[in-house]
Amino acid sequence: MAGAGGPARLLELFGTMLATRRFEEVVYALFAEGHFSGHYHLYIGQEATGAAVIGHLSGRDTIFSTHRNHGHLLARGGDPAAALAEILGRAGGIGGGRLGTFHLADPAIGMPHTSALVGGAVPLAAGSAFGAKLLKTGGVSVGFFGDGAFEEGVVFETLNLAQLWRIPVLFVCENNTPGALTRAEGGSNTSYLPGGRVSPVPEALGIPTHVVDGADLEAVDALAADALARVRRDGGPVFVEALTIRWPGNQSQYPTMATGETDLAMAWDAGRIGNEHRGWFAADDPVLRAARRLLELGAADAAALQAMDAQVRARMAAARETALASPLPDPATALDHVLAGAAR
Amino acid sequence: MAGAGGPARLLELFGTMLATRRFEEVVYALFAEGHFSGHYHLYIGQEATGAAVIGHLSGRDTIFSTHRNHGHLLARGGDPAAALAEILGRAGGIGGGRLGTFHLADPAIGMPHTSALVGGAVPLAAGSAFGAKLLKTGGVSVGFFGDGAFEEGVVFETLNLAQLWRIPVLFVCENNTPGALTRAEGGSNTSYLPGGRVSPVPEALGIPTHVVDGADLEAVDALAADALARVRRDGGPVFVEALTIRWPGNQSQYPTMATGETDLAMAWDAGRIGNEHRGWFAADDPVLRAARRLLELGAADAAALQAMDAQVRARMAAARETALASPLPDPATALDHVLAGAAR
Amino acid sequence: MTYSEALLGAIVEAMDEDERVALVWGSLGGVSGIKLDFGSLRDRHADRIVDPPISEAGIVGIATGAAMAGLRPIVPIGTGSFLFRAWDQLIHEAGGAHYMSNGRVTAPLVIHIRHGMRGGGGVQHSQSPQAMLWNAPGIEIAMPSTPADAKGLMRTAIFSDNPTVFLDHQMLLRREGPVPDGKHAVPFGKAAVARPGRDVTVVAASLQVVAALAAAATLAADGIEAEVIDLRSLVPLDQEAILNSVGRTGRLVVADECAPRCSIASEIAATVAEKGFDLLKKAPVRVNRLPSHVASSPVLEDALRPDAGRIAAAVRGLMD
Amino acid sequence: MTYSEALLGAIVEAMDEDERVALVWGSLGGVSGIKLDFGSLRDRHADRIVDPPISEAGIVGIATGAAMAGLRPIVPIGTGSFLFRAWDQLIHEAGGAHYMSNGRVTAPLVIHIRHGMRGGGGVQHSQSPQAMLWNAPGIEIAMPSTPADAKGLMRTAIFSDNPTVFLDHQMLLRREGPVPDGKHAVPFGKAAVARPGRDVTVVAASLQVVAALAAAATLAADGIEAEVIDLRSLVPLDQEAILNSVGRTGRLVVADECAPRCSIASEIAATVAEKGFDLLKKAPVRVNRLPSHVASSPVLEDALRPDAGRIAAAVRGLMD
Ligand SMILES: Cc1ncc(C[n+]2csc(CCOP(=O)(O)OP(=O)(O)O)c2C)c(N)n1
Ligand SMILES: Cc1ncc(C[n+]2csc(CCOP(=O)(O)OP(=O)(O)O)c2C)c(N)n1
Ligand SMILES: [Mg+2]
Ligand SMILES: [Mg+2]
Repeated sequence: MAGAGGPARLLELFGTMLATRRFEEVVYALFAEGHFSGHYHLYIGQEATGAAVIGHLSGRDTIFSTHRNHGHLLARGGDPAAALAEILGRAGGIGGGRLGTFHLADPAIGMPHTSALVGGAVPLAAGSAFGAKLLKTGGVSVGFFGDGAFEEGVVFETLNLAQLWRIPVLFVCENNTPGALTRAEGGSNTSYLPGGRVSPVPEALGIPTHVVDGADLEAVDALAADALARVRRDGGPVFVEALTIRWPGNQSQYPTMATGETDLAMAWDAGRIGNEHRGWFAADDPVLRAARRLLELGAADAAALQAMDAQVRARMAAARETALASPLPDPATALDHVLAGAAR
Repeated sequence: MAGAGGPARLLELFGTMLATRRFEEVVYALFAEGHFSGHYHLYIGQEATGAAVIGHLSGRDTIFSTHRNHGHLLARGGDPAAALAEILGRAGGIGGGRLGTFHLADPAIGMPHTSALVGGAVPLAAGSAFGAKLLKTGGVSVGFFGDGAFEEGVVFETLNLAQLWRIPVLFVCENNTPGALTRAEGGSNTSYLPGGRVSPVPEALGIPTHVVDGADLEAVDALAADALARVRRDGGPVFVEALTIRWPGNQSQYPTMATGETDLAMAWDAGRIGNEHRGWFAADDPVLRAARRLLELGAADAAALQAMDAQVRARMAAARETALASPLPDPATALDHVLAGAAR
Repeated sequence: MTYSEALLGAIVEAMDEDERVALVWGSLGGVSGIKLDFGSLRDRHADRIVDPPISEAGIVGIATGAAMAGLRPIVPIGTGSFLFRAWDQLIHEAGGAHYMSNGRVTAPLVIHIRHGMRGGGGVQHSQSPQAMLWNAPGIEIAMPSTPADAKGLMRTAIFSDNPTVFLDHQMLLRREGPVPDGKHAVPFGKAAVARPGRDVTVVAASLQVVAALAAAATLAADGIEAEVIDLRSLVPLDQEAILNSVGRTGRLVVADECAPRCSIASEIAATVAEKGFDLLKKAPVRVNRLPSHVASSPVLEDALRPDAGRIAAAVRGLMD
Repeated sequence: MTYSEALLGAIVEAMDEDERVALVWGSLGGVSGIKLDFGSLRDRHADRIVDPPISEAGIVGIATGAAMAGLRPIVPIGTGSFLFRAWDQLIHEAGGAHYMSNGRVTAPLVIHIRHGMRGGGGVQHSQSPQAMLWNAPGIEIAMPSTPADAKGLMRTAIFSDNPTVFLDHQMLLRREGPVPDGKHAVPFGKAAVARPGRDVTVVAASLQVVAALAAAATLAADGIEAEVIDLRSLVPLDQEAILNSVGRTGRLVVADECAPRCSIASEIAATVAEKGFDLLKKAPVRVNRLPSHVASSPVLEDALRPDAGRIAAAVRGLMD
């Protein structure tokens, strides 16, 4: 579990990233085809962060995520079919249709509950680690949250508390840079903070804080190894700010498939990259970046990556079919589990 | 209004401080004699901060205070008799008995509303300044709050917002050092923050931030002049952390008159200081410190200070009598002013 | 005109008319693809429009302080669930200011939220906080059901001297209806008879008025004439309109999207039971969201929803 | 034994007995000079006791996360008013966790608050948030009135798998009464007949039980026998006990310190009107705090308070 891995490990993490990418593409298609409605969010552009950080966790550890949770669930080992069924509101969903896309979580994989309220993950992650500390399980927790969460006071309170109570938690702020609109209108803290970064705040509280290129799989992998080792060793909080360039599909309220279905061959064949979103394909997309790095390291050749992708796609297509075949929940169960136990 | 004043100005501010001290002693006596019950807080030990900062405000400006508000009200020109009557729950109180000690305020003197919820003053002060900015009144606001308020997320949110929206507000954190108990138990952020100070946080947000000895009248006066000038000029927030040594009477939940009624002569006659609370009398008490400085500057001699004190005491004794003579509120008015205007 | 356009109209008009009206831009338009075009409003009043970060507590606290200073800020919080983040500031500061000051301070802010079950909102994006709010003194609560009322009540909210929480149901935003031109104000505390009827009184607000009207149409086919009372505002409440109607019909159903306990329906039923006991021929009936959080799946959401079918069934249960 | 001591007893016992029980130290003892001596508890269980900063939202969020991990944290928030700072965390995260997970996650934390009019608490230190809380699904609510119940209900709260808000009225903390030795548990959802009577049912909880008993004693002198029902918990509610009693008396008064609208009294009155309409000989009567914030002056506070006098007057109004 410890230390940054070699090429084989990167290849494994790349598999997780690719699974997330293909999963999100399926989610988009299901929405576009009208299989579910309502607001939703995709993790495209941040796959390296989730995969690399979560890759260092053990079964005793827990993670807490946000409205943008699909990638975290998959990296933690969540079942794509049950996740898609959940997004579709089916009985076979992880939460039997109670969670939806906003709240994907699965206690069986150390992801007990997902808050879709901005910043909600932060005290919950600290709390889970605090519980583990007092119960002496040896587990730690990771809280993922966006840069926007930094604007919510409860996040600041929790950073302060984690330091005060020495809570073994890793805070991972996924700073995906506010959309052009928000930034132009000044409606975001990162539009005035030096360098658009939130890290000066945990630093001011004396929390060990690191900034990393969140789209660089190797870099996140190495940093997460160190950071988690430190959390486990020191029994206190560590803060990581992972910077990514916002996926062009994430510029308005609903995701758009601005960059199309990912063409993995763009990783080795720059000729396939057109002028539209050139920067994204050439430099920002974490999946393409990781693929290029794997080729560079000789961990795989293009054919091997294509084969891997074909496998992942097949898995997601199967998950999609399983999810669509899952029955609707029984309306008579709508009142189950409001309260636990005999008290109901 | 601008600039740090000379000896005459210090003498005037000292008058405000002395009035506050004698007022608080009356409050303590009224409580001890059973004239009111319930929890209450005294401003003893912080008089220099309130007097000096508020001394730089004009009629267009507003202040917002906390559970420890008596000194702010008096420095802003509040009527001691109406304030005491309010603490006693009388009809002649500033709020007709609706406020009590927790919420002393008077819109007529630019102190519209006092929140007794920790940190409550901070967004309200920013809001008032924000209103003044949009309404173009030229006014600014000062928000006073304790070091404990720093633990409340809404305070952090407001610092961030004040910077983002460029709000002309002066934040004054009165860090009166947590009581020995709290500190020993680790139950306060300032027990782990470097130097026991909160200022690294506004600094991290890029807010101009200053730390000052809050019991040093001259120092606060000079800093407040600069800070407020900057708020007015730049139209953005400035943060001041005013450090005081906690008054020995403020160590437990209810104030105790640990240091007795203030003997002003201790300022010039060190022989009157006994062993108990020697540090307080010799070095920490802002009233005695200011008196010594005035003597040093030749702004007044001991006799003049004694005469001033006698006048202040007489004024507070009269205020006490007026307050005690004020009738109780009419129970039939208990439902007045729940809603404003015709809507009721 | 749509409900959203009418609402927006009132805001644009008030900002053009009165320099004290300010707007926290944000999410007034709502999700679900509705985009309100504020047109040139932003250009005309750039100095009175700000963009919010995600800081509900700080923003409501700031708006309260600003309102005390004479501003009339309109603060869209977006999804009503998010208002819980600012609960303390709203109830203790905005709601308490006038009373505490013995009538000398006012806090005329408007908090705008989109409440209710929206289809897939789940536990954390479907709140109907109006019942909790009604338990807090000092806050006006407006809940329109038509485009015309959205416009008229928003005008009243903006110029009211009290803090007002203005609730739009997410599913009303596209509703079409006639809207009076110009400065149209609908006073608070005046219920509307959305449909007259002699047999049973159905009290509702916001989207439940639509559900009640649908139920009434069905019932009419069976010869049952339901009178639908649209409260329009909870604070102040038009108690007389309710009691008058029940005085004529002798039967009461209250339709309400809040969870049942301590709900709007509980309050109306209790008020009528207490003040109009002798008017009632039958027990009052509450039709609420079932006693649960809101599940994300549409199937479960529908099972929990108080709808025309449940309202009609409740009415039928009273007729014999 | 005092109420405070009994409450403390349950906590000490649970911590000694079960390693999952943890305590956020803080303000459990309360103001007004009451000091609870936790004795050697802190020495015995130093690793399960933490001291809180002033961060209600963060603490409730953390306690919720910890409870999901298997801890049973007891979180004293102090004055109930402060709970509004943590409203979102309590309702959306703690209250929603079990439902959202389809029954696979529990959040067994206990939030302890001191509610109510305490003498000089004013607008911001006198809240009775139980009515608002009752509108939120997924949260148990306990409100003892006696030392024995304080002990027994606290034990149930600690070992319940649900989030529980445990409300002590500030003015009950010194109340004396007999308390069973040892592991005394009082189940939730079982009301107590605090005083039997045949003429009228007075439903109350927490301090209002004391007021109702005082009223009943006065009324008895005039030959009116009031039955006082002590709810003990709101969630779950012992609806049967209320309906049984009203079935015998035919008259209902509900005493409640919440502001009237959407209050506990509204809920009980509505429930009885709906489910027990034919049992009622007279209109149900609510005795609430008057519809206002709480003023600081004791004279105004008394004017707002629902007390024995107002309860007795309400009962007399029903007897003819
Ligand atoms: C308390 C709360 N306020 C507002 C929202 C609405 N909301 C959902 S996502 C979002 C933006 C979050 O930005 P960030 O945390 O940076 O995450 P990103 O979407 O950029 O990944 C907002 C405002 C919410 N879910 N919760
Ligand atoms: C939201 C809230 N939580 C808790 C309290 C209880 N309380 C009153 S004063 C106080 C300590 C405040 O410390 P600080 O801000 O440093 O002010 P000081 O009393 O030291 O001047 C606390 C916890 C409160 N009034 N409001
Ligand atoms: Mg972001
Ligand atoms: Mg302090």
